[in-house]
Amino acid sequence: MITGWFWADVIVKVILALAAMIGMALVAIYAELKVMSHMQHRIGPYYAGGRWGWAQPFADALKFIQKEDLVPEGADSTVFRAAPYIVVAATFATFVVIPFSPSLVARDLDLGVFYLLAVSSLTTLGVLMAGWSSANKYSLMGGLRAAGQLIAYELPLALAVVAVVVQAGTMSLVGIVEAQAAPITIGGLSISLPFLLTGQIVSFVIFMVASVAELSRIPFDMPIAESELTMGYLTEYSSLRFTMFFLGEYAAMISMSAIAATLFLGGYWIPFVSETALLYFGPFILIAKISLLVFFILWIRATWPRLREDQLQDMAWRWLIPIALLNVLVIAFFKVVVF
Amino acid sequence: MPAPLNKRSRFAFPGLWKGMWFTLKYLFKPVPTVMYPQEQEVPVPRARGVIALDPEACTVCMLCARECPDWCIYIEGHKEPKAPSKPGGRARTQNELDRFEIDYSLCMYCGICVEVCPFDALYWSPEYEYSTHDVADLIHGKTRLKDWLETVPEPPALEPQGESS
Amino acid sequence: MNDQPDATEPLEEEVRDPYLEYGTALAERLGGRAVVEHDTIRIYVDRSNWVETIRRARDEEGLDFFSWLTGIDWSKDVEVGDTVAEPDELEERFEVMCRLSSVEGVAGAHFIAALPKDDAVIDSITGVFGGAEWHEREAHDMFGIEFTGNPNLSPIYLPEGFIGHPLLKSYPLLAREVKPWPGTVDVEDMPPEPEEPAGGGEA
Amino acid sequence: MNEEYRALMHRSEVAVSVELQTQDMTLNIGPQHPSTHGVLRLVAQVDGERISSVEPVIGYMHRGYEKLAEVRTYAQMTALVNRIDWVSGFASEVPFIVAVEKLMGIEPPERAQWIRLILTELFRISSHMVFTSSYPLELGATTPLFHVLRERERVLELIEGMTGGRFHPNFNRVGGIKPAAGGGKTQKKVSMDIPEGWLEATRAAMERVLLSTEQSDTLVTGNELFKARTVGVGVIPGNKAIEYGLSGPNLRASGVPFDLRKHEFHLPYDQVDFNVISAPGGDCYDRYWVRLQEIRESVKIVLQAIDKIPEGPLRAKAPRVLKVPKGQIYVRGENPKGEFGYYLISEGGQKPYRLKIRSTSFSNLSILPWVLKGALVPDLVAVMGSLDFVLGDVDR
Repeated sequence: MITGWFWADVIVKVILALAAMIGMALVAIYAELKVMSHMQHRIGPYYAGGRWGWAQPFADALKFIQKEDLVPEGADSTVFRAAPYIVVAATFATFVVIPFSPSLVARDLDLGVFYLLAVSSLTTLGVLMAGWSSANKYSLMGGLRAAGQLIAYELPLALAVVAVVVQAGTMSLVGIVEAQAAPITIGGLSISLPFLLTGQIVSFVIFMVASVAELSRIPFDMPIAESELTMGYLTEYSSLRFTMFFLGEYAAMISMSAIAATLFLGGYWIPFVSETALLYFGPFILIAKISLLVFFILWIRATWPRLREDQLQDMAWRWLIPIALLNVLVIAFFKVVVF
Repeated sequence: MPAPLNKRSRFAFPGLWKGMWFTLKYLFKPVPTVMYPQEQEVPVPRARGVIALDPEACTVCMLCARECPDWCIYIEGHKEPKAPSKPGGRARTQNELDRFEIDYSLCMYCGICVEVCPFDALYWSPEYEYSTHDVADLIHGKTRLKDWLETVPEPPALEPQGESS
Repeated sequence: MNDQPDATEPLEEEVRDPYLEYGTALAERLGGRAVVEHDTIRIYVDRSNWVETIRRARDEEGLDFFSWLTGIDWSKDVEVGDTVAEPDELEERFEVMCRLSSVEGVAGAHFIAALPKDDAVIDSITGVFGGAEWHEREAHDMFGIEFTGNPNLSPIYLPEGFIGHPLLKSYPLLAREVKPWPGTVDVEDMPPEPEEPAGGGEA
Repeated sequence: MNEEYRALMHRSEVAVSVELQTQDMTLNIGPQHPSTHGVLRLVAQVDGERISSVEPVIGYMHRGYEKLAEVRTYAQMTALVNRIDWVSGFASEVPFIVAVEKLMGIEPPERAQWIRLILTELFRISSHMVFTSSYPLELGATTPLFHVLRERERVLELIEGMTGGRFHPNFNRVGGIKPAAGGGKTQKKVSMDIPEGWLEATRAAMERVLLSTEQSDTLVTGNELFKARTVGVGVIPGNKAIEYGLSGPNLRASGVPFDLRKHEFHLPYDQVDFNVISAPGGDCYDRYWVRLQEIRESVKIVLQAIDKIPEGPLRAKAPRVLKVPKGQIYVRGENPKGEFGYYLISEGGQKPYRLKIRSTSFSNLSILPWVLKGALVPDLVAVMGSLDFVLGDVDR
């Protein structure tokens, strides 16, 4: 069934998704600069682009790109060069299944959630590759920390998603959104609510904690940990490759927030808006929800210090995983027995 | 005594949320930043910004150059005959200042030269905008040092109970 | 410790110097010679007793706070620095000086061992105070004094391959040699001394 | 079977029989590293994240103060000594000046002593605020830095308004504080007395400083993550601290309430009321907490001193050219970082014969190899930051 139209379709979708990803990442970078600086009682970017320094992320990217692209002498050149592509590609791939409106989704896979979990973990592979191939001890330690974090947090993340899947009864992301839009009847009152309000609050908290850990942002930014490992796995990167990591990091933040918004906040759907309106306003609704979650992540970064790697492991294995397991049990119990 | 632990709170981790509330409040507060090139803070009158020279007052006594810990003041002068103060009096000589240079790349702004000058030829000015791209331009000569003289402020008024009262 | 000097107590009418009393008593107990001036107690000990004195000062006298250790170069051969007032009275020697004090009051003393210049070796006190290691390394750097028993007597301040011991009086200070003093130009005499502040004049 | 091989076999057997052992990795931290506060290098042997030994390499900033002192007059040295520990310059000026004064038998007038006291405390506040702002940064919290430094700026403005310098006041003179510039006949008498409005401004600034300590409490002290990173980390027991010559807040955080301000009275500390802050734990949290409380105590001292400052002259009579009689003296003072002292040997000239500088951070840092044995790499940063050293003070 592969025709010319198929490829045209793919190319258009790829370009659109890429543009959306890069655009949103740039906005996230700008938001971080501004939000953090105002929380720190300073102005932040001011001059670039004229008003409010809106062009600062572009200026930063341009500056990074014109630096010399260095590969350390002892580095495994191939792996070193490939690592940022893997990070960006993996992040990009998550955008494929995120529904922006009932119809605006690159590919509505039946196993969308499964695909998301699998693909988003690939980022850490890129990070590990970067850390190992840099021939730098800081990078190596950063890479290893990232790997340790992945192993510790993939499990609670998956378990939190499992709870949602159990409640929704589908693994398709569009299906999950529709399940949230479907009205539920409580005591003769028929309302539709996002999963966050219908029993998934624990899953949501676990998901957010785990995704912040997977994004290696404060308080779980040990793989980068500037004051300990200078820049962790990013230490040896420069120029375009650094920019890719940088963009990838923020794009991952967007995609994680998009997943969380879809799974717990109802995605492109909000109550009291008709199906047809959602076709047009769906993307904006989703972006608003993403912004909310991204803001929360930035806010945390502007406030909290960093944990230690062993404390993070401790938290994951001793608290989050048991709680997540229990949560799945409870949800399944309600799903099977009560409703 | 160690700091008291947080009192019991309705939330878990009250310290974390308190911090979040703090940063959220500051997100909406006006920012006190002084936007430097457009706005400038006025330095205090006593600020040690740059040293100004009054060449008329200088008698080439070399005291400042000798006392400078960094040896960053270079002075050259010559003696010049001067008319006697009253007719028939003794012919006198006067020291003329040829060269007075302060190397600000060496200067550590201790102010000893200003302090030891017995003829009030040196002053502190709070001006600070004289950075350059070339280290050689940091050697300020006689004319440049004289230009700073205009920027020397009046000394601040003093608290009443002190020495001056 | 009742025999600590009490600085808060106002001195009585007859001049009673608590530091002098404390210092002489301390020197007597530890077997040294005390010199006290300006509230600074110096106790000269023989270098064979060095470690023992320090240990006893810590254990018996309560001087358990290791403040610092350094060397002094007493030298007639002065390349750098001010000339000595009476150079003939000076005896060529190194001194190793260690300050111990107490964390309960003002008690404190400087223990000094003299070393001949051609045999600048002394036992290390790292066994008594672990913190002395760095200070001994510094003194080794700066004066070339050997501390037998210091576990790691490598240069601490100086770069690898540095020749010489900078704090020796015979070590010239290059920064002051390569550049002529800008104050040497021949000019008029100093102006007459103003009335205030009174005191000595320019030499 | 040769000896080498046998030894190798034996080693491997031991390794297997005990536990799976890995080879230690040498990790060079510094000289240029975000958390070394300057040019300090730590050669760490690490087994994964666990540090088996640390060897600090210092001396990158060695400026040879003790040598410089031998070629400089006492007046010139005053300009230099405040650069040893540059965040608390005034506090390191005072003991030097007092040493010279005592050797020359000069007693500074009271008003000068009180001004010295106020400025010392302002510098203590400033120095501790540098710590309370930058220490959370080591642990990844960026925001406290800005909020604390914003208020510290007010303290620096006060210092500048009084002395003319923000960091290097060079405000002490033998016999008192800085006189009028010059001494010429023509000169309008400009005194360096307290400028008008300065005392009121100080009161206002102290309010802000207190507010800032409360903000620190909100953002840092009570933060559970901060506690998780610092409580029980880098414990230095009191006897070890004494053995290594730790002083100041580091010593007091180890449960030894020793403060030179309560013992050495070359400044009128006996006439003000303040508490010696100490904490029993000896861990990073206590070291942080002690400094934060000391800011509050210093504010108390400054406010009292402003009320008590007497009238009178600023300078005792002192010769213009300082010739210090022969003698030896040790004067120490409570620098914000601990015991800061000068052993001054004069052989009767215009320059010191020998000036031994007891710099605080040098001793404070020397405990690092001991305390970091067996710590984790993130703890290294936490412990190093909590010792609050300045590299200029370490290397002199």
